[in-house]
Amino acid sequence: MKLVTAIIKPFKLDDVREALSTVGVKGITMTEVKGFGRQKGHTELYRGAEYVVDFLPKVKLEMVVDDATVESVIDAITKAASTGKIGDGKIFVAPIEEAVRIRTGETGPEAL
Amino acid sequence: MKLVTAIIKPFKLDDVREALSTVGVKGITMTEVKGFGRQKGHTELYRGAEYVVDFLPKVKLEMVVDDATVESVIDAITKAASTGKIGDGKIFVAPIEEAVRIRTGETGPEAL
Amino acid sequence: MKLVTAIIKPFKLDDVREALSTVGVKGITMTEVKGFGRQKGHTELYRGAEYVVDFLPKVKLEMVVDDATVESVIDAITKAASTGKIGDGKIFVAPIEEAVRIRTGETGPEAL
Amino acid sequence: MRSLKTNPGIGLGIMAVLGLLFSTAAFAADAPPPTINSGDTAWMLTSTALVLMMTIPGVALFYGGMVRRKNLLSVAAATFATTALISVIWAIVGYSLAFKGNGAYVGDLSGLFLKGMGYNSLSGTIPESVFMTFQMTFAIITPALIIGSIVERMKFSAILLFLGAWSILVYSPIAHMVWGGGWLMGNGVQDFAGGTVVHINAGVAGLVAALVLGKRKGYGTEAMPPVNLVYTMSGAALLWVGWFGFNAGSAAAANGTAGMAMAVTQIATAVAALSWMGIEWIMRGKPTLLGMASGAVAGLVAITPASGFVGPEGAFVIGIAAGIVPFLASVYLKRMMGYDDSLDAFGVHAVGGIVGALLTGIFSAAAFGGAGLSTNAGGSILTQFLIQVKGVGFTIIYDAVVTFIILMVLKMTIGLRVTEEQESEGLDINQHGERV
Amino acid sequence: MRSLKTNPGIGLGIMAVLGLLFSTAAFAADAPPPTINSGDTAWMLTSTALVLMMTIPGVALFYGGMVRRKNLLSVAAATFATTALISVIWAIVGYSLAFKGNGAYVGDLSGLFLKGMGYNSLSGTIPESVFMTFQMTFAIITPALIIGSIVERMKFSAILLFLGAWSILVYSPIAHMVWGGGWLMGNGVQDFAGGTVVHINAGVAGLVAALVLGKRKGYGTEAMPPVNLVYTMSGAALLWVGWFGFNAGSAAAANGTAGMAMAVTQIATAVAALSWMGIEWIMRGKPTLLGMASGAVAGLVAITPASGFVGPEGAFVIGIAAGIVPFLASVYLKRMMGYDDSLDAFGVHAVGGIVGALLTGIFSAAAFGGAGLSTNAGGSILTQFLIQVKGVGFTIIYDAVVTFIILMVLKMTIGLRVTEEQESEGLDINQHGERV
Amino acid sequence: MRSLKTNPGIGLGIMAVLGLLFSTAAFAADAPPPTINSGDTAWMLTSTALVLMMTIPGVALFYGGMVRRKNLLSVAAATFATTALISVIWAIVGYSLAFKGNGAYVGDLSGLFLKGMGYNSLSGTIPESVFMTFQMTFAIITPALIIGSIVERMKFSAILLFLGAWSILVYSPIAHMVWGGGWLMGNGVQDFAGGTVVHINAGVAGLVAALVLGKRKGYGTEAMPPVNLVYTMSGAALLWVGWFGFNAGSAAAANGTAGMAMAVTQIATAVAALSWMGIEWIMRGKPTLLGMASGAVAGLVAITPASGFVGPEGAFVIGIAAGIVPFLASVYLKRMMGYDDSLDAFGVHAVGGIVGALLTGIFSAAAFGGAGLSTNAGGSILTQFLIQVKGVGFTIIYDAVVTFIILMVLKMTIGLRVTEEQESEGLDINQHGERV
Ligand SMILES: Nc1ncnc2c1ncn2[C@@H]1O[C@H](COP(=O)(O)OP(=O)(O)O)[C@@H](O)[C@H]1O
Ligand SMILES: Nc1ncnc2c1ncn2[C@@H]1O[C@H](COP(=O)(O)OP(=O)(O)O)[C@@H](O)[C@H]1O
Ligand SMILES: Nc1ncnc2c1ncn2[C@@H]1O[C@H](COP(=O)(O)OP(=O)(O)O)[C@@H](O)[C@H]1O
Repeated sequence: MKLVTAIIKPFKLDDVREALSTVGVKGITMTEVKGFGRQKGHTELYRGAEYVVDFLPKVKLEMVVDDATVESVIDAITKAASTGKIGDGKIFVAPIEEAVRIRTGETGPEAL
Repeated sequence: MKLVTAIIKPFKLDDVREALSTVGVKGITMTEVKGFGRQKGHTELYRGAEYVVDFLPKVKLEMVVDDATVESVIDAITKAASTGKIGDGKIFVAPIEEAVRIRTGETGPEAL
Repeated sequence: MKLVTAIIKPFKLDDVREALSTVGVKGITMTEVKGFGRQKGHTELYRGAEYVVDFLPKVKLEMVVDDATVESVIDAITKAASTGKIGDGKIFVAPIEEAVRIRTGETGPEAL
Repeated sequence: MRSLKTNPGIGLGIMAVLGLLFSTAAFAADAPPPTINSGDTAWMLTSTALVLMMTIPGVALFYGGMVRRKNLLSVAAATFATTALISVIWAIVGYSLAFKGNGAYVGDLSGLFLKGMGYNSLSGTIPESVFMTFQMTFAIITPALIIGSIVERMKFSAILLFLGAWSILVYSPIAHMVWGGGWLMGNGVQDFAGGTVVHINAGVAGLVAALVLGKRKGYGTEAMPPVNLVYTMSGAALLWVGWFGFNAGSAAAANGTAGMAMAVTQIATAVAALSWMGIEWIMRGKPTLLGMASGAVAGLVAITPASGFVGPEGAFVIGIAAGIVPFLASVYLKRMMGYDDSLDAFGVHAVGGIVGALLTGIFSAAAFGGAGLSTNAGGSILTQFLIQVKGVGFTIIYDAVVTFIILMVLKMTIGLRVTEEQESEGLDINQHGERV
Repeated sequence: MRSLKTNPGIGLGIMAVLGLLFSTAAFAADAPPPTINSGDTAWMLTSTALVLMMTIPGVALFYGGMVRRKNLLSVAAATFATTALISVIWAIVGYSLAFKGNGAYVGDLSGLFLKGMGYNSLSGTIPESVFMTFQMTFAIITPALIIGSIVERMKFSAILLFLGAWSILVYSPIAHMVWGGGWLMGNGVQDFAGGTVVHINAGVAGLVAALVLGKRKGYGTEAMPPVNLVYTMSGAALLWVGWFGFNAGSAAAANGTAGMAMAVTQIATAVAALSWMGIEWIMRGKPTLLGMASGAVAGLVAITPASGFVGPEGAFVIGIAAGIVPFLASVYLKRMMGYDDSLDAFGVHAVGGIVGALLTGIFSAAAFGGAGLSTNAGGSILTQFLIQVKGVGFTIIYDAVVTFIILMVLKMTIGLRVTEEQESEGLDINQHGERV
Repeated sequence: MRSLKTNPGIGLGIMAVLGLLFSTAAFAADAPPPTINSGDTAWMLTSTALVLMMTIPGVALFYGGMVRRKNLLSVAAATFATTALISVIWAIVGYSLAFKGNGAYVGDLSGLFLKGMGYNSLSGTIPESVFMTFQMTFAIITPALIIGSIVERMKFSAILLFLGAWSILVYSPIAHMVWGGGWLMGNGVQDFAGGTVVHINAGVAGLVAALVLGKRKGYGTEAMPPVNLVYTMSGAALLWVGWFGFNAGSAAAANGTAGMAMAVTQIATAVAALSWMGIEWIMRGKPTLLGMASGAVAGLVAITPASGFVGPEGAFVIGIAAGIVPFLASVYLKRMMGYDDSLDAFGVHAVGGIVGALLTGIFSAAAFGGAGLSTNAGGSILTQFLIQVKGVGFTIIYDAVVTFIILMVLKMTIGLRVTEEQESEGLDINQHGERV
């Protein structure tokens, strides 16, 4: 099993979730995060004092999928999340050794 | 060392934390997340317009533990977090190669 | 590639981000989390009833870096985040098998 | 100190006197009918707005900020809906039951649907429409205060039925007895702005409801931190500001009584806020914002029956008592007895109201700078005190019994509580389909 | 029912009468000039503060709580800036155009920069400075209500220019025609506190703006949950409280008309809140906080033209209609027609205003406990109803045409909408450089 | 323009005149004592409520929204506790020091604990209880404004002791000198509603406190974004609304002076909000909500001494100056000088107050549509201007010196600042044990 983590622009969330459904992803965990990267942050004003906010709002999606699906998942996310502009985000893949469904105690790919 | 990640129902947080203490887990990092899965989302109303909210509030617990404890940790979480209803959540286990305690610079299992 | 995860005290965020820039980290994803560990929580009052809040505000920084940089990254974080007091936090290192830049489709270390 | 029929001497502006003298001179005829006073009317219009503001957004924010996030909107919704519901009930039947007719215990139905209230009807020196609406805002806030005892677990439908029935069966009768010409008024009970009618009444009903409903899931074991004390502070502040209309407005005129009612309200409230803060600081180690706000509300409650009767001296003493006794009730008594009066409607309003009602019987004496005891007291502070005890005691018993009956009827018919699962999920989503 | 020139009989406090009689007696001379009445003045000073509070923080919170987080501050900023902008425009030119001169359609420029308004100028029994500022608060809230239709997509600069021009070209003329001595006033249109001038006017302009601007990106496909209904509830509550100044203040005196205006306002609002809540409960399964609040505002809107003309009977009927018709318009009509009147300025204010304006023509009849039809109606309810239809119809057409022209001019010059990217990012950051 | 002893001609309602004439006629005897006027009393009761609302929730929200999340409740708590503390101090000693006795610099102790203030005591045409409480709300808001300079680092205990002492040693004397019959009043200083007594006084004390305390950790290097500008907007709006009570209430009557004070307040505030927004738009690229709100408050501050003296012309000019000069002070001067006047109590209140106090000396001239210069000015605008300079200058020096002494005493005894670690953690948790 693999953990696929995608960091995307917040307004792309709905599109990505739909794309993931079509490739058979059944479960996703989403976190609101702040991202720092190549994309320039915006400027905020405070009584005339400006400061640059480097950390931009992003959404992190984590999903554990079986090895066979990884490719199609990456593909689906890449397509749905891309705007072609800096700051579109990243996808990371990491190994997962075990998964358990709390409700039933099932383990391994069954648990996903 | 392993990273054990548990996604649970928010109101089970206290129970799970206690269960983890009894099996010797010393440190946990908790994140408020939104989960998408088999559990049906709820409906919200807005001036009579309904929309379904698919992402439900969940709590993600991450803890790095030494390899020997993994079993008992999974067990403790499964018991404490289970209600038997859809949406109880998942546990994932992933490898961790190094851990550092910032305060002392200790590494490896000592650092946990 | 490795995923370096650092859990630090919130007010150290700016220092750590700067330290990371100097060692060449180009992208970071930040999450506001709550941490449970050796550090004693604070007491809150509610109409005279006290309760201890065990989960303290922490900041989690995640960055995927190539294997060669891991050492210097750990070093930079350790130095910038340390106050010498309990609760300074942890650094964890985990393997990453693939990375993709959504905008361009680049993979591997290029994508970081 | 308010009534449809009489407007005590102090209440008469100099203008009315002028009018009187003048018409006597001009027509050398019978005593003239009371005439409208634009200054009094202006103040009573304003007071009505101020008292409405106490409930919405006042109570809604004050209580809303103290519950958990998942129940925040449900508290606001209960308060808002209660405001609407009681307004309608009051216009249809409540006002008539409280202020029409001469019964000892309750008024009559001669004013159903505000029959007889026209553009030119007067009540003393103000339009009856203003008197009716001013009283309506009191009828609204009283059940709204009860909500503090029942949050985070009671069904929305049950709340509406409970508070609607309570308004008709408890509020209107007590208001009639104390203010509308009923027997407690005749007996000389002093309750200027509603220590008994509003606060003891609401607080006792709250306690009964908390007992009948039972505790919230997790009460006593889980931390239930308030979602946002900025809301609570804002609510307390609007209560404080609006209370000028509540207390000084109860003079039904813009005169020296109204002025003194306002002054003692401000003093007692400030003293109580500092007292609660101080005792908390000493006993729990830190002065909290919630403590200050609670103390202020307790002070407002306690000075309510006394304002318009006492002077500054009385205000200082009442303020100190109001900061300390409700603190002890809300923190220690509640824990000891184990009931879940969630936001302390009983601890603050009933206990504060009792403190105030009893001290009114002492500090209204002219000897303490007050406006004077009731004539029934025959000049004896002790007698007045016992009259106050009677008023308080009767209200508590009547209120507790009728509240209990209403709740048991509802419990056996539609049920009072949400399911356990709904309680875990939070009432915002499952009762209202909304979320913050 | 307000005018610089006349103050109807009911409006005269007894004091003024006294003054009259007295000076007659003393000087046996000509009819005296109107004199200031401190009670009326007190109430009008208060009413002015109350109506200002309706816009800031009232409308700012009411609307702000309903948009998405990223646009919350932009709504507050638009409302706050509109308050400032219209105040200045009103002082410079708007007041003069509305209330000076005898034109049928618009006033004149004789009062530019408030020329002639001194420390001692009177308007009826109150200082002209008070009358002018009271009217200013009406001029402020009307364009502020339009903001509900254009949120989350219109450029801040365009909002200011649009609403500024609209105030001069639409608001002042309509105010003149209905209140300032223009032809609709002469024709006997009854609009006590602004059903036509304020609410229909704002709501229709909002609809036109929503159509010209187009829908928000994602409207109809994405969920756009309100950021925080506590703000919306607080805003609705402050609107409710402040509306006492709006409606009862429109009597321009502290008298029986003001009192009844307040009483019927409270009744209709409460009934409408319950009606909206009830129909929503039946048709959508849950009673929402937003529904109650919306119903309350709809009730306030609908009773606005009627308050001061109708009695309690009329208030009940208007309240029921106001809870149901705007609900249907905001939920079903909007979906059917497909326009994005984002926060229902049209559905609540125009539709509620029309309901109220028309029913005023029926329930102002003395037969229904009202203050009486206009003299133009010759005693016929049907005639009064048709007069009301004329007033409503004219306002809708004039407003729609001029609003459309203003917007097209702006569209072709500076442009109306932010870019798509800015809309995604949210207006808070890119229009104001701020964030919550 | 307020005093226990005198009530200037303009302030007399026609009713008082009637009363006067009438009793003369009736009794053919001595000049009658002043009598209560219900209209004036109604307005002053209302004004008192409005000014209280300015501090809580007004200032608490205005300032609270501008700090970082971890210090939000500490700001609200400081404001709320100050309200309570100063109320008590004022009732015990402050009122007497300000308004009793004939000293040039300070009153006397003849009114300790409000001795002599009974149900029937009058102050001009209103009850003394109303005058005392109205003044109390001014005594409350002044130290509350100072909180803006000391947020996020000062110990709660030190705040209370500082502001309590300051109220007795600075506020009461200055209030006596300018309003209570002291030498500045005798010299003809024009300060209608408190430009000098309230705003310069608070702002200068704030600057001194900011200097003595030192900067916040991270000031100038870390971003310190405001936690929630919706709170700040709401606070600014409530300040604006409440300021009608502040300025128009300072007429101590419901008359033409009150009316004009309200009108010019509205105009100057709106102009200042637009000016600040405009200059910010030009110089920083974006019009911010915080900018508009700050401009509005600056306008309110600057028109405060002038309201009741100037006409619309003066209001426009003062509004423009108030939008620009405080902007420059808060943004550029502060950065240049490097002090951490955290929320610009000095930049907005002292600078705005100075602008207003000086311009009052010009625009109160009848030539500019004002109510007229003081008699001391002998008809010369220059003389009046110099009198204003003297009032401002004396206040600044006296205030700065005494504030400095109080703070140094506290610093050397209990200490002023929290520890570095507490500052990092946030004051909410460690000073109050609470959190949002
Ligand atoms: N090496 C990294 N490790 C973790 N997160 C990263 C990394 N690089 C970028 N990110 C995340 O991805 C987001 C987008 O990255 P950015 O460099 O701005 O643009 P792009 O993805 O188009 O190259 C960042 O805001 C951050 O949240
Ligand atoms: N494959 C997955 N990867 C990551 N998170 C998952 C995955 N499947 C489920 N989750 C998380 O677990 C939660 C519960 O899953 P759900 O399918 O609703 O019920 P159950 O755990 O009972 O099967 C989801 O809300 C989501 O946060
Ligand atoms: N084993 C662990 N797994 C995950 N997170 C941990 C673990 N131990 C500690 N943490 C995180 O690190 C934070 C600091 O740890 P703590 O034990 O309080 O102090 P220290 O790092 O100085 O030993 C915790 O609040 C928690 O967020």
